[in-house]
Formats: sequence, C-alpha cells, structure tokens
Amino acid sequence: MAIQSNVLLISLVLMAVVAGFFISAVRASRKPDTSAPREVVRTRFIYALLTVGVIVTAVSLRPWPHAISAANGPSATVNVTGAMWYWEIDRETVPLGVPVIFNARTTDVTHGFGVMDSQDRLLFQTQAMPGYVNQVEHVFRQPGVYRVVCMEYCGVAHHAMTNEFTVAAAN
Amino acid sequence: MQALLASLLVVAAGGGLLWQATDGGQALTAESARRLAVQRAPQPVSPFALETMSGASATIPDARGKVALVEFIYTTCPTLCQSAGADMFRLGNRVREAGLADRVTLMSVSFDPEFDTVERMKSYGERHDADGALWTIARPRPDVLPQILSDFGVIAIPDRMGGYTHNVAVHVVTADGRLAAIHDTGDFEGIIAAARQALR
Amino acid sequence: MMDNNSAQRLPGPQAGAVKFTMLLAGVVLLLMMVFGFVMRAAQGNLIDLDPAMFYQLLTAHGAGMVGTAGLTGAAILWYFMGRYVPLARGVFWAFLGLFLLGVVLILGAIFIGGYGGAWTFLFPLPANSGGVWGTDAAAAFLLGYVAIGVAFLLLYLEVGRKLIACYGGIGGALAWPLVMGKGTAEDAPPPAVVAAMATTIFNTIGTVVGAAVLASSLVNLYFPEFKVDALLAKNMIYFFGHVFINASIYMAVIAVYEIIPEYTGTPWKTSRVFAVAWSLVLLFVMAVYPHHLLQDTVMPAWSLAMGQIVSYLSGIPLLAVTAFSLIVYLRKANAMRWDLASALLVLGVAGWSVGSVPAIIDGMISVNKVMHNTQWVPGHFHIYLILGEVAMAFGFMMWLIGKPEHKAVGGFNWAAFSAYVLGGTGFTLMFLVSGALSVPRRWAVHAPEWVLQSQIATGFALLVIVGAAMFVLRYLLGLKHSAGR
Amino acid sequence: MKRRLRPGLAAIIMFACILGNRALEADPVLHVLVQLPMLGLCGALLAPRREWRWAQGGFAPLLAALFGIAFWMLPRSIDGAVSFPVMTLAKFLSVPLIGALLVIGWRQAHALLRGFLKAQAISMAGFMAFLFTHSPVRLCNNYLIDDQWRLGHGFLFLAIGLAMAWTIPLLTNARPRPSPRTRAKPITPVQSGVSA
Repeated sequence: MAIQSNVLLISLVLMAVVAGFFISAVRASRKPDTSAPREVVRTRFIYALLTVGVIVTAVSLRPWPHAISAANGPSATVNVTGAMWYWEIDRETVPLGVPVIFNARTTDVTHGFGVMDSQDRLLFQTQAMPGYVNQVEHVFRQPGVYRVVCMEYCGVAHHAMTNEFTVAAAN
Repeated sequence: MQALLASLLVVAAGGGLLWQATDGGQALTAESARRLAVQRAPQPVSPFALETMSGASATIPDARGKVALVEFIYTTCPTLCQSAGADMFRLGNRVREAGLADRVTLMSVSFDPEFDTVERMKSYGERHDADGALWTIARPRPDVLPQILSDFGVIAIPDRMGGYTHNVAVHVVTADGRLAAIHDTGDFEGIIAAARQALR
Repeated sequence: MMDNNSAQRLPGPQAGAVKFTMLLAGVVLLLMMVFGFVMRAAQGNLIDLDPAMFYQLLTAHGAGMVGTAGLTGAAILWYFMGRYVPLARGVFWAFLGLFLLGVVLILGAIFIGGYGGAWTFLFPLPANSGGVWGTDAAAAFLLGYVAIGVAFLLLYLEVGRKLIACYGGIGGALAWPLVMGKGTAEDAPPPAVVAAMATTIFNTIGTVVGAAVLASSLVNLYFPEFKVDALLAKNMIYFFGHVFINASIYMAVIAVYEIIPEYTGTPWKTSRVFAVAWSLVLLFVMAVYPHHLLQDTVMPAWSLAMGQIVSYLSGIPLLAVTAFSLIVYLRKANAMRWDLASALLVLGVAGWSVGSVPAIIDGMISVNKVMHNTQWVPGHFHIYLILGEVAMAFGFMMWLIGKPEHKAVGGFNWAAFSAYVLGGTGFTLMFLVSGALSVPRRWAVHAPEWVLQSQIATGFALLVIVGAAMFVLRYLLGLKHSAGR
Repeated sequence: MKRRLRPGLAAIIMFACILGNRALEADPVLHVLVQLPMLGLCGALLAPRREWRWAQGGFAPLLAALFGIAFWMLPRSIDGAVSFPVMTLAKFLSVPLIGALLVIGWRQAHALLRGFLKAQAISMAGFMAFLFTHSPVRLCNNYLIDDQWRLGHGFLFLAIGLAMAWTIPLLTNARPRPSPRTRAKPITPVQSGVSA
C-alpha cells in the first residue's frame, strides 16, 4: 500500500478521535456531569503527547529523509531544469534498483520537481529554486514511464508543465 | 493646519528630491546613473593617444573614423578582466557577423599602464586571441590616465590583494569623440545596436 | 452565573465599528467562497474557465481569505481588549481605512492588472510572469500588502502599548509571574489579555519581516539589478505568511475565552498551564515556519528537523490547553445554553483541533515528500479555516447581534449550521482524499481521473456557501433589530 | 547631559568627522554606519528645544528626516559623497540637519507614530542588510564587494540591535505581582460608554 493511503487512514482515525471528544463533551453539556476530566488527566495527556512525539520524531528522522547515500555503490545522476513552462531532463532513461540522484535547478522562477509513477502516485519531490541546486535521491523499484510534474505554482501554464522519463534495468 | 501644509510641502519636496536623485526612479546606483546619463546625452571625451600591444600607436576617438568599443582592464586581473576578455573575443565575432568589421574597432585599454608593458599586453592579447586588427590591447600615457578615467566614469580601487576592483563595461565611442553608450560586456545585442546607432 | 455577566453582555467599546467590520468581512468571505467554488467547478470540468482567470481567482481567493481571516481576528481582538484597556478609537478607523486601501490595490492588481502570482508572491514570480501581467500590477499587489501590513502594525502598536502600560510590561501581560510561581491566579491577567499580548508580539514581528521582504521584492520589480536571494526571500515570506494566518486564529480564539463563560457560567481563568502554553505558542509560532520549506533540501538539516518537531509541539498547547479546557468547561457546565453563537464558537475550536492532525502529519519530512503541495495542504488548512477560524468569526457575529431568539438552534439556524458543518466537512475531506491520491494543488486543469473528486467537492462547496450566506443573512437581520439598542 | 556642554560636544564630533573624513569614507561600514550617524548626532545635539506650529505632531520634521535618510541610503549618493566634493559638502550640511529634524519631530510625535517609526527602522535596516549581502553586483563603484557584504552584516546587526534595544525594556518592567489594583482600572463598557 502506498504511503499516502496509510497517512490518510491514520489522519482520519486521529481526526475522528479528536472530533469524538468534542461531540461527547457537547452531549454531556446539557446535564450536570461529574465526569469532567481533572487537572491530573491534563498533565498525563501532555506527557503522553510528549512521549509519542519523541518516539515519532526519532523513528521518522532516522535515517534522515533527505539523505544522499549514493557515494558508496553504483548510482546515477540526473539533472533536471525547470523553466516556464517545461522540464529539461539530461537523460531519457534512468536505471532500476540503484539510487538515482536528481539535481533540480531552475532558469527562472521557483518550480517544484515532482515525480509520479504510472498510477499517477507522487513518489517524491523537491523544490527547484533560482540560484540553488536541490538534491533528492530515489530508488526506482518498477520499470516503466514516470511523469515529471510541477509542484510549485509558477504562473499561467503551471499545470501543463510536465515531462517523462523511462526507468529500465541497467545493462 | 500649518502642520498639515508643512507635511504636504515636505512630501512634495522630498519626493522631488528622490525623483531627481534617482533620475526619475531609474538609477539607484552610480553605475546605472552613468549609463543612463550617457544614453540620454552622449558625452564628449578628451582625445588621447595609446600604445598598442604590437607597439603601434592608436587614438581614441579612432582617427580612421571608426566607432571604438572600449573596455578598461589590467592584464594581471585574475577574474573580471579575464571573463571580459572572453566577452570581447565573442563580441569581435558578432561584429564580424554583423558586417561591421571595417567600421568598428575593439580596444581593451589598460588602466595600469606602468605595469602593463607591451609584452604583458601582448601575452594577455594572445591568451584571449586578440587579432591586433579588429581587437587590440593598448595603454595610455600614465599622466593622462586620471583624465581618461574621469571622462569615462571608470573607478578602479585597490582590492587589498595587489589587484584592482573596477567597473567593467563596453563603452561605445563615436568617431567624433563622444561617449554614446555603455553596456555590460556580455550584452552583445545592445553593443551592436549602439554601434550601428553611432555609425548613423 | 458570573457576577459581571450583565456588564459583559453590553456592547463593548466601538461596537458599531466592529459590527460594521464583521458585516464587511462576512460579505467578503462569501465572495471569496464563491471564487473557491468556481475554481473547484472548473477543476471538475463543470464550467469552462481560462487558466489565466483561474490563477487570478486563486490569487484573489488566497489573499482575500487570509486578509479577511486577519480582519475578523483583529476585530475580535480590538473588541475584547476594549473591555480591559482604554484604546484610542481613531486607530481602529485608521486600521480599517488602510486595510480597505490594501484591498482595493490588491483587487485592482488582480482584476485590472491581471496579476496572478498567488498570495505567496514567491520571489521572483511577481517580476517574472511570462507576459501575463505587468510590473505595475505586481507592484500594486505588493503595495496592497504593505498597506494592510501598516494597518495591522498600527492596531498592534496601540493594543500592545496599552497592555504593556496596564499590565506591567510584556511579562506582566503574558502572566510570567504566574509562570515563575510568583503570583497567584487571581492576580493574573485574563486569558484574553494573555492571548492578545502573545499575538501582538509575534504578528508585529511577522509584519516587520514581511515589510522587509515586500520592500526587497518591490525594489527588484523596478530595478532587476537588485537581486534577491530566492531562499532567503522564501524563508521570510513563509515566516510572515505563517505567522499572519496563525495570528488570525489565535486572535479569533479570544472570542471563545470571552464568550463561552457566558454560556457555561464558569469563568475562563488564567491558570499556570494556560500561561505557560501561551508563552510557548509565542515561541512555536515563530519557530515552526520551516515546515513550509521541508522540500528545500539546501536548507540546513537542523532547521528542517526543527520545523518537524516544533510542528508537532505546536499541537500540544492547542490540544492540551485550549481544546482540553473547553471540553472540561462544557462537561462541567450546568446545562449549557446552546445557540448559534455558542455552537459556532465550539465548532471553531473543534475544527481547529481536528485540522491540526493532518497538519502535524504533513509536517513530517518523510510524509511531506509525497504530500507537500498536493491537495492535502489546502485540505488541512481549510479545516481549520472553514471549521475553525471562520466558524469562530461567525460565532462572534451571532453573539454580537444579541437577542437569543435570533440565535436559537432550530429551524432556519439549524439548517444553516448543518449545511455549513456538513458542507465544510465534505469539502475538506475531499481535499484530503485528493491529496492522498497525489492531486497537486493549484492546478487550473485536472486530469480526467481527478475530475469526479473535484465535482463532489464542488457540491460540498455549494453547501458551505449556502450555510455561510444564511449566517450573513441572519446577522444582517439581527443587526437591524439590534440597531436601536 | 548639561545643555551648555552640547555645542562643544557637537563641535568635537563634527571636527572628528571632518578630519577623519578620508579614513571614514574609505570603509563603507565606517562611512554609512559610523560617520553618518555621528553627523546626525551633531545635529541632534544642537536641535533647538522649541515647539513650532508647523512641526505639530512631529509629522513634517520626521517626514523631512525620512526623505533625507532615504536619499543617503541610495548607493548612488554614498558613491557620490566619495567621488564628488560637492556631495561631500552636501553630506556635512544635510546629515546634521536630518539629525536635528529627527529630534524635533520625535519630541512632538505621538507614541503610535514613534512605535511605527521604530518598526519601520528595524524593517528597513533588515531590508538594507538583505540588499547588501545578496546583491551579486557591486552597488558602489568606490567599494569592494567584500566591503558591501560587511556593510550588509553591519545593517543586520543594526536591525537586531535596534530590535533588542526597543523590546528588552518592555520585558524587564514586568512587575512581580501584576494585580488589578496596581494596573489601570479595567474599562468596562459601562464606564467607557456604549458606542453602538
């Protein structure tokens, strides 16, 4: 299952929980109620949130999500340049199963370099910004045609700013 | 009431001052002001003699009636003058393509004439493929240098590393000795257009 | 019932000006909602809209909604601070005048000048339109922001200096003695004052930073030789934008602190945890902005990690203090009186809390990599705007018009509230679903497989507009009846 | 400071500025962030303590001072002061006048106007810092790009310094027990009158 589906699921559950607390409080508000949570509950709640926060932070930041690991072992580098309103990619095929490093640049305004798989599912993105080269690394697991889209609003043809590349097993 | 009037007066005067000080909101720096002033009204420059990298003599304005495209350099410059040299080479090609080679001359003028000997100019010229005909490197006499720099509005200041920092540009000088336009060294279109204008 | 309740139900200082402002805000909100509806309809292929026009509407919708949220927040802040400190009346009129001047400039820039550079004016887009709009249009847009910035600065200076003078400095107004364990809760300033002081500080700082980046962008428009560093500009813009929109919500919540006690009968007191929470909010709001830059890999890694961590931490004061306290007060209430005002105010806190969930999750770098600038982002902020800030603003409006019979939950009012909540929920959930399906945000034209989602969202948007229009109508009628009071 | 000492102090500063002009102008940080403020201080010390009708509210003198400051913040004007004697003279005459106008205006300005100007000053110092540290071209023909970069950092420190100087006092006067009795009476709607 794609990461997006998990994110949606987790979000909806947590949102429902938060909403549930409010709904039950509203229901309880019409009659005298002795079950009101006390200060000690608030303190526990804060500690619980902090604990969850520490765990989630540690798990989600290690390894560093933007790490570029490719120095050791085979890898490929792709230079992509955004311009109003097209993408220039310096190679048509990229290898399968090895880390691919994308260097995202722009010649004019800020663009967002996003790559979608054949099911139009966003795999990763990075910003392409004047004067900077943003690097992003990805390992492609499926051969096929991948679509490059613009993920940062860049003017009147923003939505039409697409290109493609092919992922194939390296010889 | 008095205070309101005074404030309005101040706004009018202050706005006028800033308008004047920026040439109508067009130039915030001395460099852009210099270019704007020249573009609005070509300014006379005092004629001066030069010694070229082949040891020959030359003049600005050009005695043969050509339009001179002049930049100021020093040959040991590690950065700006080297890229300016490359730009001059490309500019030469563009001048040829435009069919102006016999009516235009390109001149890189040293503002460090005591150090930039004929040999040093020659080696700088060779490094950048200056042909000596369309484009040559030249130096003025040291005593006229301040006058030249002041006429052209060029300021060279020591960069604390033994070299100079200076404003880099191509100056278009008409045959009758007027500075008609100033452009970035890479702005070939602008320079060619200004040269055509100066030939008219 | 509280002993000072009778005094609180009277109109506060400058009630007339505030009522007028809220009417204006209500009408603008409706108009901006219509813009949003048109954009969703265009994405759903229900209408034919030129992309240039779409992006103009996008720009107007963004700037208009953020501005109006700020306007309603400021009106709430001003109204309730008028209960505690003597505010100079002229300042509010100057604020409103400058704000409207800004609105005129922005609307002119968009619909006359064709400006469509989005409300974020991300450098160097305003100067680089690809021929769609001119320099003057971009400048008018930026100058509109400057006017609005000056308006807010004036308002905050007045509120800030009075709070500082009356409550013993910034520290006094933020209840720091209580935080340090030196004072007693009885001596501490009321919650509204603490919230107002914190908002005043961080939004003043935001405005000052915004002014610097606006000035730089303006100079760059006319003097392209003055280059701006794109990364620095982006940092400053997102700092300014993030602080501003957050300030709107944090100002609006003052209405909850001040009005809900009238309904529950329990005063909302400044406790130690409340004071600590607001001092933390003051820090968090300013430190969290890098979560907008998680896809700028050239940013220092520590700043992105800070963005993610603070993004999570920011949820704690909201959930554990404001939301938790509200839930406690509701449960403790001896027969809470529900009407349109109290219902919308509670909805506001609930929506804000619920909306923080997808926001915090998107603030994780690994999630952000596949969710950033998809419709997930408008998804979460529409939750805490439609069902949060704007709900609080409508709640405040309903409270302003007084008479209980106008606000009773039933009939017309119940229909309006239901339409608004149902529409808002469906509308925002569609954004979240589309975001999870990788639909990018801010696209004028949608791929065929996304069209159905946009069409469903369009339907929900219509429901929101119907609900909001009924609120505004109710407010108008209520104003008419309350005019004589 | 005793009033009668002021002209003397102003004279000393002015002399220092004139005698050290070459040295001060050689470095843009000294030129813009030391010499110009010192010249302004000269004028401020000499500003007559009078309340003119035209200066009511401080608007006219402050506006005049702001336009003057804007003029001297143009890279072109700074360049001019180094290159042309006329501009040098203009600097020595106008900047003290700006200082005097600032003081005259400030004395009569409303607290809100003062606050606005403080915010504006921080913002503009930040803007100048932005400009000088990030411009890829030299903005002054008389100064090196490194100097420009240092000047930008000078402005950044100025912005931070001003922000701290103006906010820290607001923090330190926190009273240990801010009680309703020690602060101004809360204004209830009844006291302030109904304005609907």
